Amino acid sequence: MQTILSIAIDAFAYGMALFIICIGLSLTMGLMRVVNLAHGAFAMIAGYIASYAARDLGLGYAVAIFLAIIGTVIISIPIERLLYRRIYGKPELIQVLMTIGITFCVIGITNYFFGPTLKTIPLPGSLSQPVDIGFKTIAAHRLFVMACGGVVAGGLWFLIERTDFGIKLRATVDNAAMADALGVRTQVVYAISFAIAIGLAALGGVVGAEFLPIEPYYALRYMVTFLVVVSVGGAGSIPGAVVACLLLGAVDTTGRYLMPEFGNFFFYAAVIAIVCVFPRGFFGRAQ
Amino acid sequence: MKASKGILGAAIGALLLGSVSAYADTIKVGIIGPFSGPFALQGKNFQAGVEAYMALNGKSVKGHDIEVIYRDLPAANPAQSRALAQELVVKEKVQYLGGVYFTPDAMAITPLLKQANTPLVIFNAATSAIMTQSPLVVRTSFTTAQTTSPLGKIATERGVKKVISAVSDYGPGVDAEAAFKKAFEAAGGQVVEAIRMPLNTNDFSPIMQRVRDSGAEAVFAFLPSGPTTLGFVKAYNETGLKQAGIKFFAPGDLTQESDLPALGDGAVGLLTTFHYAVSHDSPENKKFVEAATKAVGGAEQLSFPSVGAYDGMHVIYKMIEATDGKQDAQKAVDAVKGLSWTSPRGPVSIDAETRHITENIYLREVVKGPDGKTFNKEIQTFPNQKDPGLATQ
Amino acid sequence: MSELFRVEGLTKNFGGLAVSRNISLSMPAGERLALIGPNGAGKTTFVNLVTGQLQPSAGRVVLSGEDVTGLGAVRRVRKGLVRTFQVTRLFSEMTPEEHVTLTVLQREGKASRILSRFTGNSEVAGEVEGILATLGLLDVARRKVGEIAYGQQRLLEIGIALALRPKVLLLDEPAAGVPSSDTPKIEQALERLPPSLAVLMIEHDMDLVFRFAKRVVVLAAGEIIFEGLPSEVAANEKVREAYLGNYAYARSVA
Amino acid sequence: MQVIAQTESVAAAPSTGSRWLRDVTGVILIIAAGLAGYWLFPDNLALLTRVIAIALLVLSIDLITGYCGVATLGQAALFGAGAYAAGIACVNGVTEPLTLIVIGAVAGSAAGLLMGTIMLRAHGLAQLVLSIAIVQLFHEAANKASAYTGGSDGLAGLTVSPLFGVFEFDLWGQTAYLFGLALLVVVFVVLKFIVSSPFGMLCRGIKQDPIRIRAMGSFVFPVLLKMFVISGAVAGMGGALAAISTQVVGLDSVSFELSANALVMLVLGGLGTLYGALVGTVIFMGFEHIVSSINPFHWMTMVGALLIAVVIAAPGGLSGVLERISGSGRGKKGGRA
Repeated sequence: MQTILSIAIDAFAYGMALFIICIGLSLTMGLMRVVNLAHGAFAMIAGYIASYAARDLGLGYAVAIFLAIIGTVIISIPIERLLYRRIYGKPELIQVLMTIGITFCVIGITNYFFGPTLKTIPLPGSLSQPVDIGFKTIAAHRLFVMACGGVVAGGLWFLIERTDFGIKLRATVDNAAMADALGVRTQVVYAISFAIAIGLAALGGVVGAEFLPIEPYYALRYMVTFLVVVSVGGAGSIPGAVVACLLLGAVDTTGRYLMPEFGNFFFYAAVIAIVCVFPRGFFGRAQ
Repeated sequence: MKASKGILGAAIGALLLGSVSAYADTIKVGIIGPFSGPFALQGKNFQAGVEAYMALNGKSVKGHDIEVIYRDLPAANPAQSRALAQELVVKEKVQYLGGVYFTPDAMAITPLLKQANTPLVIFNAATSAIMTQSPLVVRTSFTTAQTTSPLGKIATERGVKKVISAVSDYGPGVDAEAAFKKAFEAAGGQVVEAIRMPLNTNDFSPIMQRVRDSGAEAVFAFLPSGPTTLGFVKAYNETGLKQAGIKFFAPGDLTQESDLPALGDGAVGLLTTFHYAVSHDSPENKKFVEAATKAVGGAEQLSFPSVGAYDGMHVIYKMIEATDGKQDAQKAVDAVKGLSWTSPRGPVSIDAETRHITENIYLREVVKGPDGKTFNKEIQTFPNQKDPGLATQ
Repeated sequence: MSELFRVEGLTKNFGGLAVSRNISLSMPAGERLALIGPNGAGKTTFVNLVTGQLQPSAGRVVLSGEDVTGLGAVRRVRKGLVRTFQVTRLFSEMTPEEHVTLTVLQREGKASRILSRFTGNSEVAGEVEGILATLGLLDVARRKVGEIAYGQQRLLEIGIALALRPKVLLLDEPAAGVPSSDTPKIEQALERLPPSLAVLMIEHDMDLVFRFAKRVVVLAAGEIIFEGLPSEVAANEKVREAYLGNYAYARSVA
Repeated sequence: MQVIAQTESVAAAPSTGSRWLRDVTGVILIIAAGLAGYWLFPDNLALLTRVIAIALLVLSIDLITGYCGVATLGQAALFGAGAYAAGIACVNGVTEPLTLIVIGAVAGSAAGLLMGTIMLRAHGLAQLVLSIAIVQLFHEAANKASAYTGGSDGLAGLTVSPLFGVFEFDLWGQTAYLFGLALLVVVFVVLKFIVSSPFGMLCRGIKQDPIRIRAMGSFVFPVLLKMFVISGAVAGMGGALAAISTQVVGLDSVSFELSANALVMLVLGGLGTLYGALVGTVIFMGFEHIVSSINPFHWMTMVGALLIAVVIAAPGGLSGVLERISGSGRGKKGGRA
C-alpha cells in the first residue's frame, strides 16, 4: 500500500511537470492549429535565462522564473512576427519544416553561446530539501510542481471559459473570418495566445527543469514526448492534457517501477492503445 | 537533380582545393568525433586533448608536419561513420585515423583499415569487442569492464554485502552490469537485483523506490553522461536514499568533471572508479590540464575524453616516428605494442597482445574543494589494470 | 412493374433527434422519382442511409430482392446502388477523362493493378469516351477539373455515377449551384440516362422536378408526407403546409 | 491531417507519348547525375552511397505521404527492418548482395504491413503519433534483441560476397555506389510505373477525398495498405543497401531521428513527385555534409536556417523551384487540400 501511494505520488508529480510544459503546445496546436515543434526550444530558452539569473547573477528563484517568462516571451515576439505568421493556416508539413528549422537554429545558437554542458537552476533552500509526508520522503520542489500544475490548469480554464478574452479566443478558433467580421481583432488574439503559450512553455521549462534538465539538446530530446502527450490528450483541450499527462505519467512511472527494462514498451503500447480507441485524443475536437 | 549535383560539386571542389594546397611532407591525421549534437562536449574534449598534445609536443615529428582533420559524427551512426572514414582516407589521404566516441561507429570503420593501410587509434569507444575486429586498432581510453571491476572489491571492503545494480539499457550499461556482478560476486558479495532502465528515462523516483524496496545496502549505477546522470543522482538524493545510508558506486563516467557543476552538492560522497580524474596530482597532468583547458575554453568543460585523445596523439606520434612518415599501418601498430609512457592519468602501456591500454584505475570520492566547487578526489589506486573483457578471450 | 429497389421503415436517430422516421419506398426499374422537401427535411440523410454512408437505427434497404442494409457503402456501390453528391466531390488535379477512366477500371476490378499504365488504357478508352460524349464533356476531357465550369463538374459527377453501371442512381441536387444558363445541359443529361435505370433525384428546382419526375415523394421532418404524381403535389394540403404552399400558390395565381 | 497536396499535375501532359518522353528523360537525368557523381567525387562514394540508401527511404515516404496523404514520422521502422533483416541474414551466411536486397525488401514489406495495419486506424495527428510510437517500439525491440541485433553496439561483422562473384564491396566503394545507383534507378522506374498505374491514381484520389473513392466503389484501407507494403519494400531495400555498404547495422537505422530527417528531406524537396524525394535528399545531405565539413561544430544552425529559408521562399519544396528555373513549368505548385 505504501509503495502504491508512493508510486502514485511520483507519477502525479511527473505528470504535472509534463502538463505545465505541454499545455502551451496543446494551445498552439489545438487553438492556433500550428504544429509547433519548436515549443521545447522556447522552454529551453527560458531554462537558460532562469539558470543565468539564478546561478550566475544570484537572483532568487521567483525572480528567475519571472525573468525567464518575460524574457522568453520578448524573444518570441520577433520570431512570431517574422516566422510564425507565415505558417498560420499552412499545411502541417510546412509548419513542421519551419518549426524544426527554428529548433535547429535555437539549438545551434544556444550551443554556441552557452556551451554543451548541463545548466542547473538552483532551487531556494525551502524547495530543495526532502520533505517527509508520512509514507515517503519527497523533494519539496515536487510538491511545488504539483501546486504549479494545479494553478496553471485552473487559471487557463478560467481564462478560456470565463473571461472576455476567452470568448474572443474561442470565437476566433471556431471561425476566424466570422470573428473578424464581428469586430474581434484576430491578429491580436493570435499574438496574445501565442505569447501565453510561450509563457507557459517558459514556466514549464523552468519549473520542470528538475525532471528535464536544461541543455542545448532539450528542444529535440523531449520533442516526441511533448507531441505524444498533446495528441493523446487532444490538442487544445485542458482537461484532455491533464488526463493525458497524469495517465501517461502513471503508465511511465508504474512501468518503470514494475518492469523498468520494458519501460518504453509500456509507454508506447499505451499510446498506441489510447490513440486507437480515442483517435482524436481524450477530449479532442472533431475536425 | 543535375543542377543540385552541380552545386554540390562546386562546393566540394572548393574544399578539395583547400586541402590539396598543403605541401607534400604533411602527415594527415583524421579525427572523427561528436563535435555537435548532444555529445558535442565529448567531441570538444577530443579536440582539446589533441590540441593540448600538439601544443606541448610540437606540430611535427622527425620533420614531418602533422595536420589534423576533424570530422563531425554527432550521434552513433555507423553508415555516416564509414562514409567519413572513407572520405578521410581516400580523399584527404590521411595516414592515421583517430577519435571515435561510439562503439558501432568504430565497428563500421574496422573493416576498412586493412585496405586503407591505416591504423585506427580509438580515443573513447569502450566495448571490448572492437579490438578483435581488426589488428590495426589501438585504444587509449578504457573499457567499461576495466574501470568497473575494481568496484567489486571496494564494495566488499566497505562492508557491503548486498548491492542492487541499476544501469541504462544499452551496450555499455549491460557491460557495466556484467563486469560489476562478476567482480562483486568474486569478492563475496551478492547482487540482489539488476535493473535495466530505458535510456530516455526522465524521472528516476520509481527506480529509487525499487532500490529502497530491494533491501540492498548499496546501489551500483551506470548511465550515459548528461541529463540522465543528473536525474539519477538527483533522485538518489531527493528520495532520501542517501540519508538512509545506501551507498552509491559507479564507474567514473557518472561523475565526469564536466557534469559535476550541474550535480552540485548532491554528488558529494559518491564513490566512482575511473582511469582519470582532472584533479590527478602529477606534473604531467598539471601541464596537460593547463594546455587542455586553454584548448577547450573553460576549466569546467574538461573531462576524460581529452586524456584519451591526448594519449591517442602520443601513440600516433610514436607511430609516425617509427614509420618515418611512410604509410605502413602494420609497422606503425607493431611499433606501439608494448609501448609504455607516463600519461597525465599516470603510468600506462599498450598491451602487446590486445593493443588496449593498461592503466591505473583509481577510486575517487566526490568532495567539496576549498573554493566550494566539487571535484573527484583520488583515494585509492589499482595499478596496471588490463581489460578483463579482452583478457579472458 | 417489378420492384427493383425498396426501403422499409428506414429510421435514423441522432441522439434523441429522429432525422428519418419510418421511411418506406419502392422503385421499379426505369423509375424517375423526385424526392423533395424543405431544408432540413432529411433528404441527404436519406441518401446517406440508402447508400451506406450512415447506418440506420432501424429499417431495411433491399436491392433486387437482396437485403443490403448490413453492407458498407462500397459494397452497395458494387451492387449497383450509386449516388452523386450535393456538393461535387471531385479531384481538382485530375481531368474528367481520368475520373471516368478510374471509375470504369474500378468497376472492372482493374483499379488496383500496379503495373499497367493508367492513361491510354485502350481496354476502357472507348467506354470512357462514350460516357464523356453523352455528357458533352469531350471538349474538356483533358483539362483539370479545377479549371472547368461548375456545370461541367456536375455533369462529371453524373458521368462517374454512370461509369459504375448502376441499377439505382441517387442524384443529390444535380443542378445545385449551376448557373441557370447551364441548367438545360444538366436536364439534357438527365433525359439521356439509360431508360432501365431507376433514378431518385433530390432537387429544389421545381421546374426541373416537374419535367423529370414521373412520381414525387415529399419528405418533411424526416417523414414521408406525400407520394404521388407531380401534378398532384401542388394540390396536396399537407405539402402546401409543409413546404410547397407559397410556391404552388404563386404558380396557380400566375 | 490533410497533408500538403501540391500533387504533381497528372494531367498536364497532353498525350501519353510526351509523358513517356518526360519520364524517360527524367530517368536518364538521374543516371547521368549519378554517373556524374561517380566521376566528380570518386573519393566520396561512401557518402554518395549513403545518400542513395536514404533516398530510397525518402522515396518510400513519398509513396505514402506524397501520394496517399498519410504523414509518417516512423518510416525508419521499415528501413531498419530491412537493414537488420539483411544484416542478420548476412551474419548467418547469406552473403549474396542481391539476395540480401530481396531479404531487405521482404522484411520491409512485412514491417510495412504491420505499420499500415496500425496506422490506418487513425487519422491526422493521431496517425502521426502512432507512427512515432511504432518506430520507438521497433527501436526498443532492436535494442532488446541484442543477441541478434547487437543492440546499441551495432550488428557488426557483415561480410558481403562480391557482386556477381566479381566486384568486391571495398574501401573505395565503387561497387557499392554503382550497385546502389542501379538499384535506385530500377526502383525509381518501377515506382514511376506504379504511381502512374490505376492503383497510383486511386491513391491520389484517396489522398484528396476518400469518401469520393468509396462512392466510386473502391475500398480505401486495402489500397492504402498495399501502398504501405510497397513503401516498406522500398524502405527495406534502402536499409539493406545501407547494411551491405556499411557492413554494420546500428540502432540509428530504426530511430525517430532518421524518420524525422527523412520526412524533412521529402518536404524540402516537394511531395508527390518522386523527383522531389531525390532532390530533397541530395540537397539536404549535401548541404549538411558541406557545412559540417566547413564547421563541424555549428552546422546545425545553418541547416535550420536552410529549412526556414525554404519555407519562406519555396513552400512547395525545392523541386518546384528547380522546375520553375528549368522552365518546364508543369502546373502550379503549393496548392493545398
